[in-house]
Amino acid sequence: MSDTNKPYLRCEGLSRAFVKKLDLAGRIARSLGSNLREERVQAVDSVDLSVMPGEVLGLVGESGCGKSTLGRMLCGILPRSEGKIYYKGQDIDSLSAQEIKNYNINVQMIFQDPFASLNPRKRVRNIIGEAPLFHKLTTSSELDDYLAKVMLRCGLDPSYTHRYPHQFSGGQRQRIGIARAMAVQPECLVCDESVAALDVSIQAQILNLFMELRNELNLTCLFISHDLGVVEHISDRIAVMYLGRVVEVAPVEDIFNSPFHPYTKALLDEVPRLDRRGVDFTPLAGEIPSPLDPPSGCHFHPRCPHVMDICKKEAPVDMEIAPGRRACCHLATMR
Amino acid sequence: MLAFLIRRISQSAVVLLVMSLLVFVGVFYIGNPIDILIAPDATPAEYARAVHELGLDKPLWEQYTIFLKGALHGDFGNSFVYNEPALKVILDRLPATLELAFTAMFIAVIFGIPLGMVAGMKANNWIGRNIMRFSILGFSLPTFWVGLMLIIIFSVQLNWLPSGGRGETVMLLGIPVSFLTLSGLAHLILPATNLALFKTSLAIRLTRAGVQENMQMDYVKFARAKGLSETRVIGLHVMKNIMIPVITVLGMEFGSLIAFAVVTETIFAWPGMGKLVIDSIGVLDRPIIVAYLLITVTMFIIINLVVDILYSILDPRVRLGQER
Amino acid sequence: AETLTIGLKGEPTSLDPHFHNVNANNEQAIYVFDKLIRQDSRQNLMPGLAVSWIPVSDNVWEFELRKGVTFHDGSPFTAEDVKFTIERIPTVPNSPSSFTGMVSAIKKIEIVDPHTIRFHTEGPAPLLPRNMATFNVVSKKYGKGASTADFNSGKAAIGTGPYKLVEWKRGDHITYKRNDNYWGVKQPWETIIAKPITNDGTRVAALKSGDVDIINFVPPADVAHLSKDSKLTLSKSPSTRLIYLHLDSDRNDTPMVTDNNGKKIKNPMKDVRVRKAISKAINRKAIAARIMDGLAVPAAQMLPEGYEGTSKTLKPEAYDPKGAKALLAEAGYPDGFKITIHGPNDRYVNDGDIAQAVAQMLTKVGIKTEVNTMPKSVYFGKASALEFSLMLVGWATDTGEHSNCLGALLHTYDKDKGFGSANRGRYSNPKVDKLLEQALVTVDPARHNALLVEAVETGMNDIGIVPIHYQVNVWAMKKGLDYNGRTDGYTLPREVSETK
Amino acid sequence: MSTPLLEISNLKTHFFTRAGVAKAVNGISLTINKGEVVGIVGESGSGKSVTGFSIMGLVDEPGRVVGGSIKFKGRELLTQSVEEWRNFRGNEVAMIFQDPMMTLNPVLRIDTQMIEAVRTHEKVSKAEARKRAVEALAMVGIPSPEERVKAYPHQFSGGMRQRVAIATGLLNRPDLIIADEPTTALDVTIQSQILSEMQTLCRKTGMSLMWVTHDLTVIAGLANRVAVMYAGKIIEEGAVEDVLDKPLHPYTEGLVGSVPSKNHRGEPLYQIPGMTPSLINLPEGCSFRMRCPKATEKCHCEPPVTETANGRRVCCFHPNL
Amino acid sequence: MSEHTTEAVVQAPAVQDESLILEAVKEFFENRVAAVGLVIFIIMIGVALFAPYITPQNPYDLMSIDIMDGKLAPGSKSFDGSVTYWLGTDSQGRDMFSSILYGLRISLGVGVVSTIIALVIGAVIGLWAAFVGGKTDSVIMRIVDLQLSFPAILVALILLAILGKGVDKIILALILVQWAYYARAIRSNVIVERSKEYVEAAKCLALPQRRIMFSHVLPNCTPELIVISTVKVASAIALEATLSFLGLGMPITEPSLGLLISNGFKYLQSGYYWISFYPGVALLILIVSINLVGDRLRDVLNPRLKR
Ligand SMILES: Nc1ncnc2c1ncn2[C@@H]1O[C@H](COP(=O)(O)OP(=O)(O)OP(=O)(O)O)[C@@H](O)[C@H]1O
Ligand SMILES: Nc1ncnc2c1ncn2[C@@H]1O[C@H](COP(=O)(O)OP(=O)(O)OP(=O)(O)O)[C@@H](O)[C@H]1O
Ligand SMILES: [Mg+2]
Ligand SMILES: [Mg+2]
Repeated sequence: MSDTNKPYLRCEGLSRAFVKKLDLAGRIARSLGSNLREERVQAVDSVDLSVMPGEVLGLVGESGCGKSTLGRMLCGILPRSEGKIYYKGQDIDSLSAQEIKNYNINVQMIFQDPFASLNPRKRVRNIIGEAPLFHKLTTSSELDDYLAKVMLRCGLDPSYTHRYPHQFSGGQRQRIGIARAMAVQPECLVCDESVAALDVSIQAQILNLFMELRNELNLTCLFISHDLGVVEHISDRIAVMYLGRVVEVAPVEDIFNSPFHPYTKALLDEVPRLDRRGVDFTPLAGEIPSPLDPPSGCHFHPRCPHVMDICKKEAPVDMEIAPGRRACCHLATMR
Repeated sequence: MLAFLIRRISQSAVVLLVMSLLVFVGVFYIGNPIDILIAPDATPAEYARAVHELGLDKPLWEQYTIFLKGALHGDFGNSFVYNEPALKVILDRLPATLELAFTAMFIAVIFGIPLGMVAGMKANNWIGRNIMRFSILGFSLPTFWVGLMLIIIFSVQLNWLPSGGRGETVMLLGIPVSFLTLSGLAHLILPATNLALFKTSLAIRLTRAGVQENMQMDYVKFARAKGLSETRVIGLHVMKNIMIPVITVLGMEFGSLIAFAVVTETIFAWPGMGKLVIDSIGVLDRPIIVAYLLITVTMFIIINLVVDILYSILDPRVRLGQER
Repeated sequence: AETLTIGLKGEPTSLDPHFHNVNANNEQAIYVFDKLIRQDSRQNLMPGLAVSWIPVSDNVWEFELRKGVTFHDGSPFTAEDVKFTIERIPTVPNSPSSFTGMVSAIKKIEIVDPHTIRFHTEGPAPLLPRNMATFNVVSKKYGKGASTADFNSGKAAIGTGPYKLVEWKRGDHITYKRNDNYWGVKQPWETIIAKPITNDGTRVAALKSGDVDIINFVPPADVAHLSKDSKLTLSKSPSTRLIYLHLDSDRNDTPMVTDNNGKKIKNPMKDVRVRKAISKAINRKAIAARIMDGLAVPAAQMLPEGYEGTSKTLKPEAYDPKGAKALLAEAGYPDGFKITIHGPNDRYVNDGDIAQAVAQMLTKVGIKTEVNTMPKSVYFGKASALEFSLMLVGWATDTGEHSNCLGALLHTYDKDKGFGSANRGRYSNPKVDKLLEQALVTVDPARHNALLVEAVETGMNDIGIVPIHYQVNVWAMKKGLDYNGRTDGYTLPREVSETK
Repeated sequence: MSTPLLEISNLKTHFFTRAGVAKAVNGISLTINKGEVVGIVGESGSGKSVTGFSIMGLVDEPGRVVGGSIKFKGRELLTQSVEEWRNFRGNEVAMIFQDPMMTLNPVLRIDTQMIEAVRTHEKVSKAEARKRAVEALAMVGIPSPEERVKAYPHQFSGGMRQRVAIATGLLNRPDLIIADEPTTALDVTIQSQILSEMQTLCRKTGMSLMWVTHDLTVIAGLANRVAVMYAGKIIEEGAVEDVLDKPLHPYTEGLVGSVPSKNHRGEPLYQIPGMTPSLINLPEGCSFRMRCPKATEKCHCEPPVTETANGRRVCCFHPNL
Repeated sequence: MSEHTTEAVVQAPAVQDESLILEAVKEFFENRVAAVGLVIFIIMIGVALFAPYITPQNPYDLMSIDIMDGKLAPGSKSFDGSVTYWLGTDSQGRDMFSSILYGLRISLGVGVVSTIIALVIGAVIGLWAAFVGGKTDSVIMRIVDLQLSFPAILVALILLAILGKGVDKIILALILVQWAYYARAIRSNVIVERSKEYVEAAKCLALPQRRIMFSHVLPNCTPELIVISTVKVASAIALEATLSFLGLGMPITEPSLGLLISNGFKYLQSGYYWISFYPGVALLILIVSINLVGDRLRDVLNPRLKR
């Protein structure tokens, strides 16, 4: 592993927009005065973020705020619109083919849906074993032993290699998905809502598995979730996203003890907890705005209790508010 | 909407152009219509004269440009055989074909949809299963074979219905229709049934699939939980959802109904344009073939347009011209 | 009686009597119009609008016209109308097949008086009366400037004929009303409805279910069971439609012939012995009985007995496979050869089946024959382009005499003189050519006939074509009706009578 | 308080599938009093929804209520005629579902769907019904309800749709609302909006609420009483404070333990080994015994229901008493 | 800590370790009607394949037929008494039973061959369109839409009018009217499958695009293709029969069932019903059996009804 104070993965100004272009007829129609326009979703909007080696970074935010998009760009399975990604300090655009491949293999993703994330027509053996064979991490003669090791590590009975995914329960399928990623011996996992679809008791099993793997193999981890309880439990640092922008990044204690950004505060207030009984729910007003048509200035201003004039006009910039803490709010500039 | 229209119209123009070019090249390649039309004992001089009169001695591209120029002014040329404007010859026959096709569609809808609903709700009992068996049969039986059987049974053996032709017509809004007279209706039943069989099966299947799918939806459960009667749940909630795919598909299938009328019209001597075009192919009457194709294509385009508009009316989630 | 509904195999393409010279059109034209000279049911000439015709000199024919004839609108028929008709024929626009050939011999028309007209021809024209029996006379008043559409709509379809056009619903029916001022015998029917029903089975079914009263071209296969039907009557008439084989007897290198191993060989059919063998190999009786269900007459020449030019000595070639093999061996083909027979499949009665049967028979004498049939739309173009070696064709002699078929089928192909227009085997025999050309300038009927007979015998003995059979036309009708049938196949309402 | 609003006893709802009989609800007893908020928790497939559907008389083919009784205000529901069921549903008890995207008919306008709900139960004019619909929408916090009532469901966001569903449920002022995981598909902020809305409504109208969820933390904040289901049975029931703080049943204990919480950040969570058994061939006796750390021979027999003070009930041989 | 994992190695549901195909086959046979359909279909294929060994006569060997045996009723003996014609003869004296088996061979052959070729072409084009995307994709899809907006029969009619008759031509025509279905089906399937998480997972594992397409995405599209193609075989056979009936399909020397029916059509009312009737029955059985199989396959292979 590289030295610890250099980020394992870092992105700078990373953006991704999904644009539905107009076809020729649409363009003609527009020039004839119809009010058609391109549909543009700025899913991720100029995000700076870094993940330290061996660290678990939690990424939270409401649905549609761009968490998955960000995660998939960092994994290299979704092209970027703009911005740079640094892998172990190196711009990935400057990497050689071999290095790119290393990067791709070393950063693995774990998916949400334990049904859709496994190819229904392949046996477990094939699902887990294909990539290590392809990347020559093992040979076909040693594959069985290799698989047994990986599967055991992920809490799977190695005798099930000939089964198909549909013959397993959801939790087991999730383990297969983890085993598939672990089989290429990655250094970093991007877990996209990996426990959201599971029952509490199964969720606990999988969370434990993550923590175990991480401790034993010193994995770096980007843990995406909308469940603050889970993120709080597993992460070292937390990044909060709102409508494509990261609004606050801080160590987990700081976030939970003294959230800075109004959105973070609101979010934390609303997390239901086992020890909060018979509460009067006092919700954050307003809907999540449509990403097709985000509010001007600070995206959060229509729902923000501390809204000021400037918030409606100017987007706040990312600022360090305390050592190791960053926030993106006009309140920070006020201080 | 505008973009949608532009898209449709430009697509259609390309289709029409390609089709007409194809037919020109095709007919040119098959042979000279004069060979078939001319009296066998005609002298070469007469032959040459006939070829010249019909403009068939010009190079292909020139014939085509002449056609294009004419077509832009709504003139598709005179039929070689009938010596009348091809468009007029076709349009004379269009009402008969449309009447046949509409009747067939009507039959398909009034039988297919209720049967499909029954089959969907009673999927596992004998009624449902027998309806499905019938629909497989209806799917499998080739139209022409059914036509023959219908004639043999209902007109030759039982002598209930006439075997062919169109029967008496009366004018309705300036269009001759036959379903308003007794003789017309009698002549219409067999061919329309014949043509409708396949579509009825299709309607049954679509409806059944729709019912089965929709009955499992939460909104049905929610409607029931509101205390609505089963009649309203099925008659309004489920029905309206099923009608979307059913109408779309059947609407699209209307085009193929017109095309398949070729077979039915041939068997039942129905004086529609399908029969006309089969005869015209036989004698390479190019203007008629081209005009037929252009008219059918135009009709398909209009049908698709109507279906799209209907679709967007029926399904509030869809905006016109969106990809589906 | 009131109404006669006729189920017809063919639909006219137009009611303009001069637009398209095909049977279906000519047939309907006779309902409305008249010809100068009529053909009786055996195609003998009979007075029509002309009561007599005589050659006043070698180059001039004089026709005396019927007096007191009026058109449907009441205007009188005169020589002017005849002149107008003959002048109109070559000018009908876009006509794919006109009657121009029928009037091309006429150089000048001279109106002697309103009911006498003279035709001046280039040379002697013995066939002129025959030709005059092919087209109908239209009214000058209405015909002038009339388009095909005007005839179809009935505007110009004003004739002297027995019926007036009421309406034509294309594809469905044509309605006629009786012309009560008709000059001929009073017509039996008040209204005529002619329905085109092209599909054979449907037409038969329409008769059985009572939709129509009479149908033409009953498919042979249905004759047996229709004749058993107590509610129906049938009538048969031999026709002038000859089904025959044309063989490539001209080219050395013919496209569809190979030896048994598939290698090209010199055209064997140039040898008259091979042609004779082919003729002997064909079991005409079996074809007539099995394929045609008895509704065909084995043929020896181009027209059956009783027509101008028919030979009395020619007899249908007897089925003789041994003789055929022997002849083949003699010609140097003891093991036969390979050939493809081409034929249409939608033109003549059972045409595809006949081609197959011929192939079967030829194969049995050693000529391994493949069959290739195609729609007429493709077939005739290819046949005329000489793409075939052995082909099945039919010929109906509308004029009812031999010079027509001799000139088209057996005379050496001559583009300029217009001979051999349908000689797709390019048969050529100078003797036949000479005899025919002589006959065509011989006005004396006996001499004319003798020359034709000799030409026919020469050509047939040389196997210029291989005749197979004449089709027999069949009509079926409701009991209580009677129709005699015609060799030209027309269904004329004026000849349909009620028996009771 | 004399007759409870709803009284379920020994209810059994089974599904007769091709693979066998799935005992989705296998003898549960539960009472809900007026004004009470009862939470039902349990893992996926434990029979929570089927319980709700059984109360509504909406169990799908091939399922059937095969035993027990459901009394509503003392009246037996299971012997009702079809007509009576119809009058009951939506009128006395309303139900809302998990997926707000699917509960509203996508091709009908909101007003159609709300007006029909009013008019099946009450003979009122359309205008009157519409007025009620608008009021209901206002009550659940939908801005400018007069206009929004004319919209189609797809013009609403998920949270809004769930509010519409709740408003529809409220239209006939039912005594009980059965909410089947209505916030599971929603975001935290939206979830707490809905929860707050429901809470106020219950307090205002005094109606009872049966809240089905697998999320203990939601129950913790919302409910008075909680019933924990496992494999078609209620294995523990009691006041929320009691059950969550001092679970009696080993399963409840495991469940509570597996929820990540502030105090144990980064530590391994308690985990219940194994997974929920198939309902088709449930083991003899206690269905939790295969996963239970305390299981003994005894557990092969049907465990007894132990009733303790303050109305707690537990169904176990080895409760943590 | 590791005790958790070892503990977590729990039993998966007890299921037999059989392949997906075997399972599908088993499920297929649970429906008796479909099973009968399949058996009949297989018999028909067998009979068609081995027609020359089964039939008493080669109906296309002109030496072995005789016009004197023409139109004999079922059960008659030939004129020389050597053969019994159980299903009668046609006008050429061909044994109808033999003709039907040979006709079956041609009908099936035409249906199957054209479907397979169309499937391959359509699959390649559809895959390519989905793969490349962008302009190519939209051009291809426009062509496909265009093709599909015309009813098959119309396209085939025009094509055959232009091309003429012949087995090769009708196959060509059938391919031309069918390929677009497959192209569209494959493309939409691929696009759906491609966006599934397992494909992203494969991407994430740095497996090459080609491999993902062919070994992950494509196999998941096959069930649908199998279903479509069975149904399409039936409709191709029916279409061919219809075209032959209209006089545009097969040449007279290679009659398919459709042409046999058409040839016998003119005899249908004449009492020689067998010339048309039996081929009709054979065609019916063939198409119905294929459709029964297709219908069942749809149920068995449909992923939506699974899980
Ligand atoms: N392929 C795509 N095409 C168009 N828009 C997309 C695409 N993928 C994502 N988006 C849009 O980008 C935005 C962010 O999506 P993303 O999936 O990253 O959100 P998320 O935070 O992961 O949400 P969730 O919690 O629901 O998973 C959404 O508005 C979504 O509609
Ligand atoms: N329509 C049905 N057909 C067959 N079995 C069914 C059906 N509906 C439910 N079941 C069975 O009943 C059991 C309980 O289902 P139920 O929907 O009540 O679970 P749940 O507790 O609501 O789970 P979730 O949290 O996933 O909603 C399921 O395990 C299933 O096997
Ligand atoms: Mg996501
Ligand atoms: Mg549920």
